[in-house]
Amino acid sequence: EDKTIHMINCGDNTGAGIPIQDELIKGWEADNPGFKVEVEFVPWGQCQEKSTTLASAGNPPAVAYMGSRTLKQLAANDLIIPVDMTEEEKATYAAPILGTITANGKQWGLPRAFSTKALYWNKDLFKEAGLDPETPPKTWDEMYEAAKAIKDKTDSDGFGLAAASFDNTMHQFMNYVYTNGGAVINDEGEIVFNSPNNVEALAFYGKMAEVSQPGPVAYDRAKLRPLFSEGKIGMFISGPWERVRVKDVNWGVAPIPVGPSGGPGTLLITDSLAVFKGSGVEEQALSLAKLLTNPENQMAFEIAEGYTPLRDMPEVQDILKADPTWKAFLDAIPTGGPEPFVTDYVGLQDSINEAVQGVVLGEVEPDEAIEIAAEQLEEFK
Amino acid sequence: MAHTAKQKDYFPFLLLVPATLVMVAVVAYPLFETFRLSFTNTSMSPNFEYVGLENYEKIMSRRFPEVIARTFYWMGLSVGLKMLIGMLGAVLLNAMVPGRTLFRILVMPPWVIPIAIGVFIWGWMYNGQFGMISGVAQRIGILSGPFEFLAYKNSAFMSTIVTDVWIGVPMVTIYLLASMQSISRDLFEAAWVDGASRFYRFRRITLPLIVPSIATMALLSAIATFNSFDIIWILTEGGPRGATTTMIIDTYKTAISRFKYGEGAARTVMIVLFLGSFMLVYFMLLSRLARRSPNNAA
Amino acid sequence: MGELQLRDVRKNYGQMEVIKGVNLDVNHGEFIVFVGPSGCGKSTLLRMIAGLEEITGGDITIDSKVVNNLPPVKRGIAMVFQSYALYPHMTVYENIAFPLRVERLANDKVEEKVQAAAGILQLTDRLLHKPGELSGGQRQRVAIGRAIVRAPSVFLFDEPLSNLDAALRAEMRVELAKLHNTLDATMIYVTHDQVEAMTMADRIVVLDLGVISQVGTPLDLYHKPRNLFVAGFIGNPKMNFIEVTGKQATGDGVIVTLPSGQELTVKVSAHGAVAGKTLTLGIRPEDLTIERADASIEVVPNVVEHLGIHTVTYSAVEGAKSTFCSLLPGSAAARVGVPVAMGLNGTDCHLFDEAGIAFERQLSVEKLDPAAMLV
Amino acid sequence: MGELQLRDVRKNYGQMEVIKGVNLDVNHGEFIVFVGPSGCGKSTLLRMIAGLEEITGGDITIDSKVVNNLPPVKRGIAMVFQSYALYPHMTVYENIAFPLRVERLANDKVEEKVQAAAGILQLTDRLLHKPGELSGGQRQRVAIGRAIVRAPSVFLFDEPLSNLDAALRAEMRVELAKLHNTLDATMIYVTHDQVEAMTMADRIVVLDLGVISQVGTPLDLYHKPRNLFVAGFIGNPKMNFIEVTGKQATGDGVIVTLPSGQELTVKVSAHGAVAGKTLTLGIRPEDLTIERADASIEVVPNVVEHLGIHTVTYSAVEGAKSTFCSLLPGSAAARVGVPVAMGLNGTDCHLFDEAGIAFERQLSVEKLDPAAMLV
Amino acid sequence: MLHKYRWYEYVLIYSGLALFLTFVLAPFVEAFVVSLRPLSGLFSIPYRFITDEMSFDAYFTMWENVPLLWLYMFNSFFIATVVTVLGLICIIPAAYAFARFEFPARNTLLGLFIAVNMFSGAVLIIPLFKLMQQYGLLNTYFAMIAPGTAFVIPTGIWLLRSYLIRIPRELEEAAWVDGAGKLYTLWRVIIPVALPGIVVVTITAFITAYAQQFIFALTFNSVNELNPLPVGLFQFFGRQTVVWNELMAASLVGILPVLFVYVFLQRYIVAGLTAGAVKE
Ligand SMILES: Nc1ncnc2c1ncn2[C@@H]1O[C@H](COP(=O)(O)OP(=O)(O)OP(=O)(O)O)[C@@H](O)[C@H]1O
Ligand SMILES: Nc1ncnc2c1ncn2[C@@H]1O[C@H](COP(=O)(O)OP(=O)(O)OP(=O)(O)O)[C@@H](O)[C@H]1O
Ligand SMILES: [Mg+2]
Ligand SMILES: [Mg+2]
Repeated sequence: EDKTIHMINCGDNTGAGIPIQDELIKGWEADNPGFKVEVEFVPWGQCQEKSTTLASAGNPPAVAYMGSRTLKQLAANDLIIPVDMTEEEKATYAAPILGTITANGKQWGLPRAFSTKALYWNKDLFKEAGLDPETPPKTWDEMYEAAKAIKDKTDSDGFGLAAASFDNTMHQFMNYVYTNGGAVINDEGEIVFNSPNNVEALAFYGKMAEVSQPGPVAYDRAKLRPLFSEGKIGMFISGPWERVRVKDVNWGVAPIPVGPSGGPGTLLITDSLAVFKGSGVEEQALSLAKLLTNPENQMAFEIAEGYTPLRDMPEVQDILKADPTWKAFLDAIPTGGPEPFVTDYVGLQDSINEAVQGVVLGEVEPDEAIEIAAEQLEEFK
Repeated sequence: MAHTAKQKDYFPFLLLVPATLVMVAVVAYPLFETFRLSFTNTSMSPNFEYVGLENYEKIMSRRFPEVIARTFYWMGLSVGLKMLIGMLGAVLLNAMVPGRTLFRILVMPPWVIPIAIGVFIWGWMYNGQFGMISGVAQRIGILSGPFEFLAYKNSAFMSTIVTDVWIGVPMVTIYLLASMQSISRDLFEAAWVDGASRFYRFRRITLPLIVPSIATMALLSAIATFNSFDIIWILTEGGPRGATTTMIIDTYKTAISRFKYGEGAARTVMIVLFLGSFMLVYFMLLSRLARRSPNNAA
Repeated sequence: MGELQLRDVRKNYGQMEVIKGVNLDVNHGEFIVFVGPSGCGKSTLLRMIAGLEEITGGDITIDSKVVNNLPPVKRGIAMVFQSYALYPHMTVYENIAFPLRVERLANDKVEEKVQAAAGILQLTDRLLHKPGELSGGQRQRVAIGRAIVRAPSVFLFDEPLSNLDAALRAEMRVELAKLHNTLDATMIYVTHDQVEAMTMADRIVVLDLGVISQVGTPLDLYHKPRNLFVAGFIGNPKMNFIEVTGKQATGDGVIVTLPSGQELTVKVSAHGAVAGKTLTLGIRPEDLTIERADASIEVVPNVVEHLGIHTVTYSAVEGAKSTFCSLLPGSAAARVGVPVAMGLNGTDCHLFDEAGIAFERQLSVEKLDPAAMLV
Repeated sequence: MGELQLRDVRKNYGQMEVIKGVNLDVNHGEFIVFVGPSGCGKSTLLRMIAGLEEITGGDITIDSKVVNNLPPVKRGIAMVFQSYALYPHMTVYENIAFPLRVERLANDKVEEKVQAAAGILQLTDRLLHKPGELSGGQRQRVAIGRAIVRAPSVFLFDEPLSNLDAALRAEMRVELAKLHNTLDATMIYVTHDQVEAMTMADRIVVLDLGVISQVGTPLDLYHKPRNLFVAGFIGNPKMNFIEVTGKQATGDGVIVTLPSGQELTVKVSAHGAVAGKTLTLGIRPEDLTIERADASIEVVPNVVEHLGIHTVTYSAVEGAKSTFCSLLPGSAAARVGVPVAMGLNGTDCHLFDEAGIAFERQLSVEKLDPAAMLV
Repeated sequence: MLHKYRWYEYVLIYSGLALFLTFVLAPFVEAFVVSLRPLSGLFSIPYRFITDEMSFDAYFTMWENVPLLWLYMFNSFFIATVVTVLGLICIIPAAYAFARFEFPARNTLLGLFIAVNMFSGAVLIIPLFKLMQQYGLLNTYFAMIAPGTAFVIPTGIWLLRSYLIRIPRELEEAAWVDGAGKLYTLWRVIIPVALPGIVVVTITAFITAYAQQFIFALTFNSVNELNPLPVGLFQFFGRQTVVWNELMAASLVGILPVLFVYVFLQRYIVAGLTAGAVKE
């Protein structure tokens, strides 16, 4: 009887990268007789919770696709094993990317997917509002002015702002934190959220609400795209995937505008394959995960899926040549900051979302909101 | 009952065996486990320690009282609306007008549709830009621009309630309708002979006679509403800023989203206590009511 | 006040005609009873008068006003339902007060009228109870109370006693009769119990399949039923029917041949040829006698009931349409299986033609109005 | 076969004693009727015999076997319930066959027995119908059929006719009596209708508040009620009771003074001093006459019922304990408000002492067993 | 006559009904309209009922996009059916016991059963999960069926009990006198007589089981082939873009069978609830 390696994949099996992955798995099985890989696809909404629940009930999957932000929490609870990268392997990743999987000096996952953010703008609306359609805003103030112009002069709103109670709100806000020289947690693991930079960022976030679509609190990323596609908002910040989905609009994409107290930045998110402890096939799972994510295989997978390339390899130039809109995203990689690495990610997210919503709804002052959130975050570091 | 043979006394218990087995396995035992968990710091990892009342202290120090108050407010409003709309619906469906059979069938879909699916649809409808409600309201001039129902504390609070009401109303309607139909027609004829108007008949006969049914239904839907999870979770995840965080949502967030099983269990225990005392109070009120008016409805 | 006319009143339920043209005049203060077998349309007719059912054809006139299209409350009627239709959640007081509340009468007036009605019905000490706490007879009185307070000109009752047990029924019958005397109102009363009809009615209306079979005073119907249906329906135990052959109509009566071959002169006036015709002879069980009489029928009882007050026998008899019943006064000497000769007199007999129509009986006036003797 | 003894049988519900020590011997083939007012314990006693209620004290013996702790099926009894308790989802055939199915009797045996029972009860052409499609009387017969197939030695009936209307009730009464003759089984029958009791019983057991008030043949109870309770309960209309004063006991009877001052010799044997005592005179409405008699009471009827067969008057009379009722044969000359002198004869009257116990009446034997005259 | 309405009463009733039914049915209309639009036309602004290019395409493409849709529907039906059957096996005897027998702690027990209604699946999911796992029941139909059953039992008992109370006791006594055992009586007499009540309980249990199988399936099952409809439909969300039109189409198709069941049996529901309603 073959031993089963239970692998949880988020999403569905229709992606163009899946056949590639299947091939690799088949190959791996051939090399490792006595083991059989069983891939389960779980919809995004429950995917990570499911793996975690299985693990905490003592029945972990062998390897699962997890947001890298959860790795520290999983590690702290002794649910996953470190992936023990060699220096050589580490060197293939850009530093910010490596940062997303490193805690207590160890790496806890193998990056599988990755994104940076950039600003999309609607050239037609810019024109209609009397702005130069080819010049995207470079700073927050410019962005605000452009949005205001669109809001005032066209039927549309200037900006797409997300503030719903979903993870995307915090993600959006982190872009402002990172372009204003802020941080949530420092390298020593201390909460440094309560800083003037962050207060400034949050205040600006709230200010953007004035020129954004009505009711930002009802919006997450997924709902903004239709608005942008319909020409109802002039700009929004999102990842590279929008490039292929935004339709019927004359758009451009540029780096995220920079805040008054900082420089270029972006939130850098990775998802990783994590190897769970206690499945009985940890070793094989790790070997499989490494196989899937080695530079060559990973690149093939990314090209098929249309993901942002993790590693700077020759193919990247081809990609960029074929589609220059990648530029803003790829350029942002070195400036990227990770998702805050904490032991209670959802707690963190709730606290920050609440601060953002409070300011967007005009219920609390930014400094107060930041202070409260910072206090709550102490519990999660 | 008076079946003489004494040795048969165990029989009723025998009858209860299957149901009890299921309940013990699926409810009682897990509930007991929950109780045990509530004194531990169980989290993601399978290892845990007993921490005494720490979890309960944590609950109290947080915003829990606010959540409790909100829960009951949410529940009260939702149940109230369900009863009101259900009653209205029942009255209308009780009218002997052509097409009533069809109408009676048409009330049911929200009940038979899987809750999650219904909520997805509502989520779509609440969208300010392309949802039906804001769209129609703009069309007929109630709203001047798109309105995001889930974006503001009050409107999100009300929106979750409306969806909950939508899901709960068919059952209430049909139940009250059934209860109205069980009132003897004679009573209405007698009142009519005495010159009572339709409204008067409703107020003086129908209403008092279905009070017991209303009470029963109110309790049932209060419990269902209290436990209403999917609706809020799918629509708002308890936001904005906690405006729709009820005890269940709070518990789920703690236990399932944040993997703090111990704390979540403590919250569950609190829920059980609250619901338990709520039901107790309710039943006491009800039996007092019943004692005041022995109702020997035909 | 309290006059009622039905003119060719009809009622269809869909295709089915359940009331087939009824004509009736009711005078003020009369106590009219509708009787008939189940399903004959009694309730329907009453409900049409009340205004609870629509009229398919004809006219209903109350106090010279056609009320066909008036709602019940405008007809000046009050109705007591078979189920009483008391409001279970209201006290007796509120039940009785209900029609007054509907009218928005001032509280003190209500109090006054309710107390008056409760007084008449001896419910004064029950006013604060709920109907569920009352006995059947008390409930019935509450229902009547609710009718009384409106001071209607016509009371309608639909089998108001059928839910009561025999003893209480007898008692309530008497009370209703008294009430009728007290109130001086017209009453229309539906029942399928012919004893109730006989004891309470000024006039009985016998309904059969939606048509009036006969209208008359109780003794009219008892002594001069117009047809076999009425003859069989009125009277308990039922009249015995025997097939006989007509022989000859004389001035004295009609001579018939009994199955046994005996001849009997029945004191009726024939309304057609009788000779050789198959007629039906009717004789009430209580008119049979064990003394010598004009003719006799030999019976062998298969059941004998000694009730003390009288003795009832049941036998199978040649030519009889069903079990042949006799009712003898006191404790008569009858035993199962022992033959008895039952005597019958020509004056007591009824005779019906082949269509079931009665020949007119020759009767003394006292039989029909015994009280006349007292004058 | 079919003998039954009750020995000091008792039943408590919690604190409440509802059967207070009943002793009764029933012989094979007897038709025993339990009567009594509502709540007196008739059903309870019957259900104790059936084995549906536990016995608190005493012994029940059926065919010389103490059955106190046997389940119903082992007692050799069968029961017919007031509501018939037919299984609505089964055909008549299956309803009747039910006890046999329980016994797992072979199909052909079942067929045979069911057909036999159906034959007796004339249900053969109804076997494939459901109870819902039957008339009241037919349902009743099905219920009996279900009892018959088990060939019990004792049949128990709990008010089996109370759901039927008057006409059907009379008919079924006769049929039950015939059945009793056919089956040769012991029957115990509960009713609160004294007419049923009188007509069907070999012996009647009158129950009052959980004790036996009197046991005897119907005419025994009618003519010689042992106490006021039985006197009032047996007979319809009820016996009239009038307060009289005892004057003197003679060999001929007891002389009493009526409220009007008239004296009357009641033909009873006194069992104690009577002079000056307040006694109760009982006279049945049917024993009153408008002819000359030993004494008379003047009444002013306030209700007169002409039933054809007889005339009933109700009046308020001095000294009478409730409405004074008279029943005159045929169409008597009585009218509301017109005084009549009602004659009463000493031989017809009953007399009760202060405790309500009857003085023994002096009666001819024919009164108690009219059939004896035939021998 | 009692129910003869004047014209303005008709207007009032029908407009009330229109309003009421609008509230009840609007989401379905919306879902239908959405299902007819091409994905690109979904987010049309301003809001319009009728848009260009409406078609039933989504009803065909959804089978390709979620190829197991049939299976999900079957699973939903299957799970709901088994839940109902198991539920009835528990409900009928228990309701009978509560309706007919006196035994110690009867009311307390009944109260406890009813009280179970209070605990939604959400609060018990962790310990349940551990339990299932312990007995190797995860990823089986049973894992979804067992909790489903538990949550239809209380309401079922409550409904059926009030129906059984109204069945005349003499029916059982007659069977008892004829020598029938209690189980025989239950099986041959009570159940057939209570059939209308049982039908109601069956329908309500089925619908409940059908409508509320989301959370258990989500947590206790990870075998796609066993998933019930709501979880299956969730896969429309799993995509990069939510395929709203197909989701709505699939939702509508998915509820059709239950709706049919309901339409044909609704008069039993109303009648059955009446039986249970008054005496409570
Ligand atoms: N709403 C109705 N629709 C159709 N037919 C009806 C309706 N109401 C009564 N009927 C029919 O009309 C006929 C007369 O019914 P009605 O109730 O008047 O009889 P009834 O004489 O009062 O009988 P009972 O003594 O049983 O009360 C019956 O055949 C009955 O079936
Ligand atoms: N299960 C019980 N618990 C307590 N008391 C009871 C019970 N059953 C009967 N009783 C009481 O026992 C007494 C006798 O009841 P039973 O039913 O035998 O009367 P009954 O003579 O048959 O009356 P009816 O003619 O009304 O049927 C009544 O007072 C009744 O209230
Ligand atoms: Mg009628
Ligand atoms: Mg009884």
